[in-house]
Amino acid sequence: MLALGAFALLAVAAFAAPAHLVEPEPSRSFAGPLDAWPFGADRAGRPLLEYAQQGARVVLGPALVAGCVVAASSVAGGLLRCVGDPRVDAAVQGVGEVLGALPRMVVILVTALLIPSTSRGLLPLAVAWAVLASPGAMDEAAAVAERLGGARFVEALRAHGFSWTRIFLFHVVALNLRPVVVRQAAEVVTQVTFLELGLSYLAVQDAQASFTHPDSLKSWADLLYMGYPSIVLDDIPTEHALWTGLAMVALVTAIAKFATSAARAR
Amino acid sequence: MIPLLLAYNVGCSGDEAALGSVDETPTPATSVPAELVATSWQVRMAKTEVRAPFEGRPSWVSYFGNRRDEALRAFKSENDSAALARAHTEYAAMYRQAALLAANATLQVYGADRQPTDPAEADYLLGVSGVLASSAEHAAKLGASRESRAGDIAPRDAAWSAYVAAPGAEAADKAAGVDRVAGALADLPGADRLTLELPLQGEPGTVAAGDPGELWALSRWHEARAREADPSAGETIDQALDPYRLPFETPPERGAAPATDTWLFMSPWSSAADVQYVANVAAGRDTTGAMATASLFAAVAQTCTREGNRLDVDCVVDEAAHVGSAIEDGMAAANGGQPDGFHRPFADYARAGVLRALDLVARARGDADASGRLRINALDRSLGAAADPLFYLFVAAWDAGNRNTPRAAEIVHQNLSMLPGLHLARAPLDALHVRLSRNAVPGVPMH
Amino acid sequence: MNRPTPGSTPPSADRRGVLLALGIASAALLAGAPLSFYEEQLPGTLSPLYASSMADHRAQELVFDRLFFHSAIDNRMMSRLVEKGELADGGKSYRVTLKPGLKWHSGTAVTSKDVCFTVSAMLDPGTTSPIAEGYRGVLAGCDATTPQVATIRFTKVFHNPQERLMFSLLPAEKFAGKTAIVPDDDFSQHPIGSGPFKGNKGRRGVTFEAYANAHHAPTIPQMSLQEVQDPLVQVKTLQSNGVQGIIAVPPPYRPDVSASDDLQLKSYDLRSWWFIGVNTKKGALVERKVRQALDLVLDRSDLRQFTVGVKPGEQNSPCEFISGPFVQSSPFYNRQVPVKEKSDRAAATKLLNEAGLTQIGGRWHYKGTPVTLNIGMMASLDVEAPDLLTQVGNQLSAAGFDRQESKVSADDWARKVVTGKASEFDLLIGKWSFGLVEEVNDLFQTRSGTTTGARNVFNYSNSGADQLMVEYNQSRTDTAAYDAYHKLHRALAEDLPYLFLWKLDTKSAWRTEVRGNVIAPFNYWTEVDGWKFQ
Amino acid sequence: MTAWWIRPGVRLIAAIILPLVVPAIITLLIWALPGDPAEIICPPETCGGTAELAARWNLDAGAWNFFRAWMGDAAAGEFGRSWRVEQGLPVRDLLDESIPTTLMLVLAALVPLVLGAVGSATGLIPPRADGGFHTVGLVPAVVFALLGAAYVELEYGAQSFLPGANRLRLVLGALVLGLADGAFAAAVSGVRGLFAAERDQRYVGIALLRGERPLANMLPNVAPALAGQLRARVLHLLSGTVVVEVVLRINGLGDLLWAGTLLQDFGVVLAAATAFALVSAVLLVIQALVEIAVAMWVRRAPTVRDGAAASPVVAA
Repeated sequence: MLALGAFALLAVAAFAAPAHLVEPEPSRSFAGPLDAWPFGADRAGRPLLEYAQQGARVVLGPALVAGCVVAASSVAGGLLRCVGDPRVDAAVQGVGEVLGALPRMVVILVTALLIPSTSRGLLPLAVAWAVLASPGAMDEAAAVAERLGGARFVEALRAHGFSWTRIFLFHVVALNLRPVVVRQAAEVVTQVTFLELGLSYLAVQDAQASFTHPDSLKSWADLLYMGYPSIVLDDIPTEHALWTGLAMVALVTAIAKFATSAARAR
Repeated sequence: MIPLLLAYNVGCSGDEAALGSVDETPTPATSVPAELVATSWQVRMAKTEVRAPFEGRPSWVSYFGNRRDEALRAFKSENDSAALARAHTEYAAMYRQAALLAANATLQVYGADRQPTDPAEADYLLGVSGVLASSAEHAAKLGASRESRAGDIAPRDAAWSAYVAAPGAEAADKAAGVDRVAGALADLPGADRLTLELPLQGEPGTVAAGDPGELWALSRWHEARAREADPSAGETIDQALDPYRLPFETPPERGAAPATDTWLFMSPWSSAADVQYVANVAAGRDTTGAMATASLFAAVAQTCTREGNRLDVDCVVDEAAHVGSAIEDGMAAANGGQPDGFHRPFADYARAGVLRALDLVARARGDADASGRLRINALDRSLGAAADPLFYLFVAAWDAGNRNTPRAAEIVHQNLSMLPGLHLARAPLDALHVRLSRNAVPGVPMH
Repeated sequence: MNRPTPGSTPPSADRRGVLLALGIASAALLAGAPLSFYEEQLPGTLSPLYASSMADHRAQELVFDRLFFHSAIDNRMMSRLVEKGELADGGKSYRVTLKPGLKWHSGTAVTSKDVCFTVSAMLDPGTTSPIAEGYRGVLAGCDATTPQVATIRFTKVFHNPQERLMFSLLPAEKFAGKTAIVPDDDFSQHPIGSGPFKGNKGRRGVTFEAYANAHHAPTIPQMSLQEVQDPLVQVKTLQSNGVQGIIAVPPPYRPDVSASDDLQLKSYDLRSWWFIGVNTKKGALVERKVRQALDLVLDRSDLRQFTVGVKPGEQNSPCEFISGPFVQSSPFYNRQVPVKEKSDRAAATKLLNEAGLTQIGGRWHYKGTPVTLNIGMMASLDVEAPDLLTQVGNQLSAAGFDRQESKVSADDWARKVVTGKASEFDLLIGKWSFGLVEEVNDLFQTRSGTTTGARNVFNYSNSGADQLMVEYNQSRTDTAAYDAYHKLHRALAEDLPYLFLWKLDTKSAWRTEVRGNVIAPFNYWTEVDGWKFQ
Repeated sequence: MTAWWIRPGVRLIAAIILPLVVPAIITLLIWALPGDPAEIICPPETCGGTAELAARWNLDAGAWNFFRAWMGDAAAGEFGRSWRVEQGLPVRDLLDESIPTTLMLVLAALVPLVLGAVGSATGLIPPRADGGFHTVGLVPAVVFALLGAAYVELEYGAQSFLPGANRLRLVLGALVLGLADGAFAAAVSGVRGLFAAERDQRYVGIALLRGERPLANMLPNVAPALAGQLRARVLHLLSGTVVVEVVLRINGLGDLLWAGTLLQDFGVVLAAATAFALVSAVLLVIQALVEIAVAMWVRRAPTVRDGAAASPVVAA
């Protein structure tokens, strides 16, 4: 329930995100959370709530897609192991080894630069990240399937008269692969969020166009970049921006954690 | 909180948060004796009773914001004849620098870089510029435009030729047409003066030209108004003008003239002795040794003089910073140990003043390099309230002579509204800038 | 002696520890430490032929001597290398006699062979450098008659030959006589010059070691150039004496610097003006009335206040509005063309209707489709005017235009925007900086090959404007040139290939322990010999 | 039961082809980027030598030709000079400086991870602590790196790139890599889950009954999975070095890759990417060797004799 609740919160935020920030209001420059509910305001007096919403909009869609890609490949890995054909296993493992060994950030960086600057977004990078993370997920799912007994488990259920679809979808996936698939997907959702923060900040630091979102949207990295000086330097009134950014990241991680434990509970 | 002080906070930076934070660190050792620092108007005026005559008056608030045109009118409405005389004198000095700027630019564009298509009347302009800048070679060109049919060049040429024949202050005024300047006390004539459209030779079109003589006329008009406003301050007016006289002027012989607080308040010179010292040096009389005990600037000059009577620029820059801090601390002490918001902007006047005075000393001693370096350091110190438009025009005239038009053009542009008639100086400066820019290596715009 | 290590503003109690530690660390650093300063970016190369940014030009000024240069004090034409220079064979060449005893940083003597090597290198087609390309129209060759005397030949008679010889001198010995100099030569990293400092480029900064020479006696033993992106950290490190200078302080941080007794703002003469380029070949922007309407929609006063931080009516502000492609103090600026400081929505709406646009649901439509403006901005401008892209977008959206915003990296700007290949954009916010020469033909003349319009952002083409620019080029008198550019200013203010914004001064910040720091326009370090720092 | 040698065999083959596949893929991807470095340095609109520069840098004959030439030179240890990142500096010097730095950074970051893994395997770290690690893992590496960078800059100011400050940057980088982005939390919970699952196996129960220590029994069986997890962690750290090195300004492989990619300095990008690929290949080989060693050990282990002798304990 907690996972759904947190996810709903994030989805509403993303859905309600404005296409552009509101007009500046100098009188509320760097207003605290009490003055500019709920998170305070930035230098130009615009509410940080809009930063959080736009950040959610940037991250949510692509992170979920990446999670689904990894979940699908994880299920595929488990089912293929249940098929029990050594040639298939070897092939899957071979492709997995090469993909898994590719320096992930290398591929992400070059992919990021390939996309023309006016149509950049997080989705292609998230999918690329998911594809690179798939071999690990397939390995783990295959290990679980192996422990089940692999092909012998399927033959036993066939002997009981169950149909192929019921065996694979219900018994193998729903009952046994579910925890590992959900955990893998949740982990990738978190990793994609951290990837977006990293790339957004690097773009700000090196005076580049953003890689992960159109420049009219703000990312949670903008909140963190606005807030971090308040820790190291004195009389910088931006602590509320740092805590807002960390709260958003915490929300995503909480969703992942709750989803993982929910999948393992039953 | 005294209204005037409030005004300072708002006036000087327009942003409360940006006002200088008060420095608690102890006073550094400065070579300038404390008693000299105590004679400065800043320290004396730290006491409320000394500052009272100047408090809460819109005139001095405008002056603090360097809106000299508003200050001039405000002094008149407040019937402060002494301050009115000072304001007119400063306008006279500004117009003199504007005339020198126009003359220097004209000498460069129609003298050094003359081109065959330039108007014939350029000779007249060179002539007048040569007179004002004491360049006999160019002054000799007067008379060549006697038959010119362009505008009223011919009568002007005749008038200035008459001056050359029989030089004298009145002759120069007559040539420049001071009598044609209309206006009363606290007026600012000059906006109606038109640039001369002189036809090119052998090519279509005309070129706008500014007659430096007209700016000289405006300067002399303001000088006359100053004397009219306060007849008793004749010598003080002369003394205040000495650092800014044109090369062809011979400063009148006189003893040390008084300089009341009206003349010192918010001025770069910290005491009457300083004013006298600067006037002496500008007139070529290096009285550093004699006045080292009376004038703060002379004391600094003595401290920083090295063998060969040359000034050590770094020593002067250091001393300027120390004098500023010493004055701030003296003001705090005079205010019962309590530093106040306006102490720093007031001390900035002295920080710039030391550099400006020592620039004149270096120039009087023939050390052009030291003078140039001190002048640029003074320019960098003349910020906020200490951004004296008179000094900026002084630098612009020097830049025009050095063919450094970008900075001069910026200074002229900033002061157009405050100095009606300054557009006459902009004409030759623009001509020089266009000529230099078209002959330079084609620059590539950088993004 | 100067003030003890400063702690300018009394810190709050819980962070006093940090500042105290900094104070002690800085005091230790002061004794004999190098003079350190933050640049806008790290120089890409130390080879003068391949300078592409202002940071490159500034760093090279420390390492190399230019044959001739303008003094930063009184603008006189000077040379530290040439003892005597005279015109030769009727003004088509210039003979220079070098001063004796000049040495390269490698210790070998500077001779006329080096002068002629530098000229030959620039003329060699193998030297693939835009800077060398510029000199190929001016220089014809060079002959080293004696070790101290070289005669440089021009392509034609020039009125002021010294102005054409302001290039940096290169050492022939380092290239073993090979005149084709390529960008990735080792020279770019480990140059040998004859300037006041030996330069050594690292990945995180550049160190300069003083090199006493016959014509240089720098008093600062060592200088170190650092690159940090976050301006806030730069100003705080400067205040705590971690470094001694910042080359360019963005406007929002200047009050902090001018409020401190230990720092000094110094002017650095760079004539820069900002603009919004309009794609006159795309969609509704083809209509002149639409461009004029956009010009009226912009509220420049608000833009300036929310980004650069200058309040309306502030005196001597570093940011002054312009209505044409020149700074207001320039003689080429047409003062009859007024500046549009505030927006005028009513007039804009009228113009848009006249241009055939219709408003449906509050959004403007052109030929039935909603108008979406794709706005780009040079990414590095976000430091000087934070949020400008968003503010422009906000104002256009409030006026009824959909919009999309994106930043453009320096490489994309150089490769696509300046070369006219950024047609996917509708509007582009940028900035141009000029030295003494303010010629703008390169920006607005119809582009053809590399001869004209080489920096025409959206390949703007207007026969009337072209005619005026040709008139400027061919004018035989300054007046004709002057009038041509005045008419061009008015024509551009009406046709609006650019929505002109403002000019913005550049300011440097230095600690007061640094003295005699005279800053030269454009090249910055020309008078570095006179700089002092304990 | 598939043959035991298939899995390590596939890993060894992958390790061999990786250093060839990665540069090839990168070359194709980079070639697809619009424009090329020769145009940036010497734009045709303002400079006459674009074609000549492109020829000099082998950019004028297609991607395959460039790749072949580059691989040939690389095999001989000649990586050419940097075109734009450090214009004129041999790429070899950049690699010599960057590879050791990145390896030191990753190894230093591994220390907390290995300690965490051992702690969770041996039960020294109680499951209750996982929540705390997850909370710390919450903070993205970017934030810790930002704080570290600002602190070093303020602390050292002008000296912030001398050896002393660089050591501090490395330590901070290792801590950030090790703790942030959930790296430490994942290592601890991953190993704990692995051993928990293994502990449920029957043979462990039997070992307990025989009075043997469970860890000694489980270790050979979980060794391949442990090696797999360790390799995943290292790859995760390697990927994280790009962000951490750029923000903390550490002269490592990640920073070199980032700068090269941004400035389209093909020589630098290929060299950095190949170095990354080599490190990945080495990890693959290590994992394969561990699997082979375990498989050989299992095959040589004594067979369990018939029931009577097997369980003296039961008899007692």
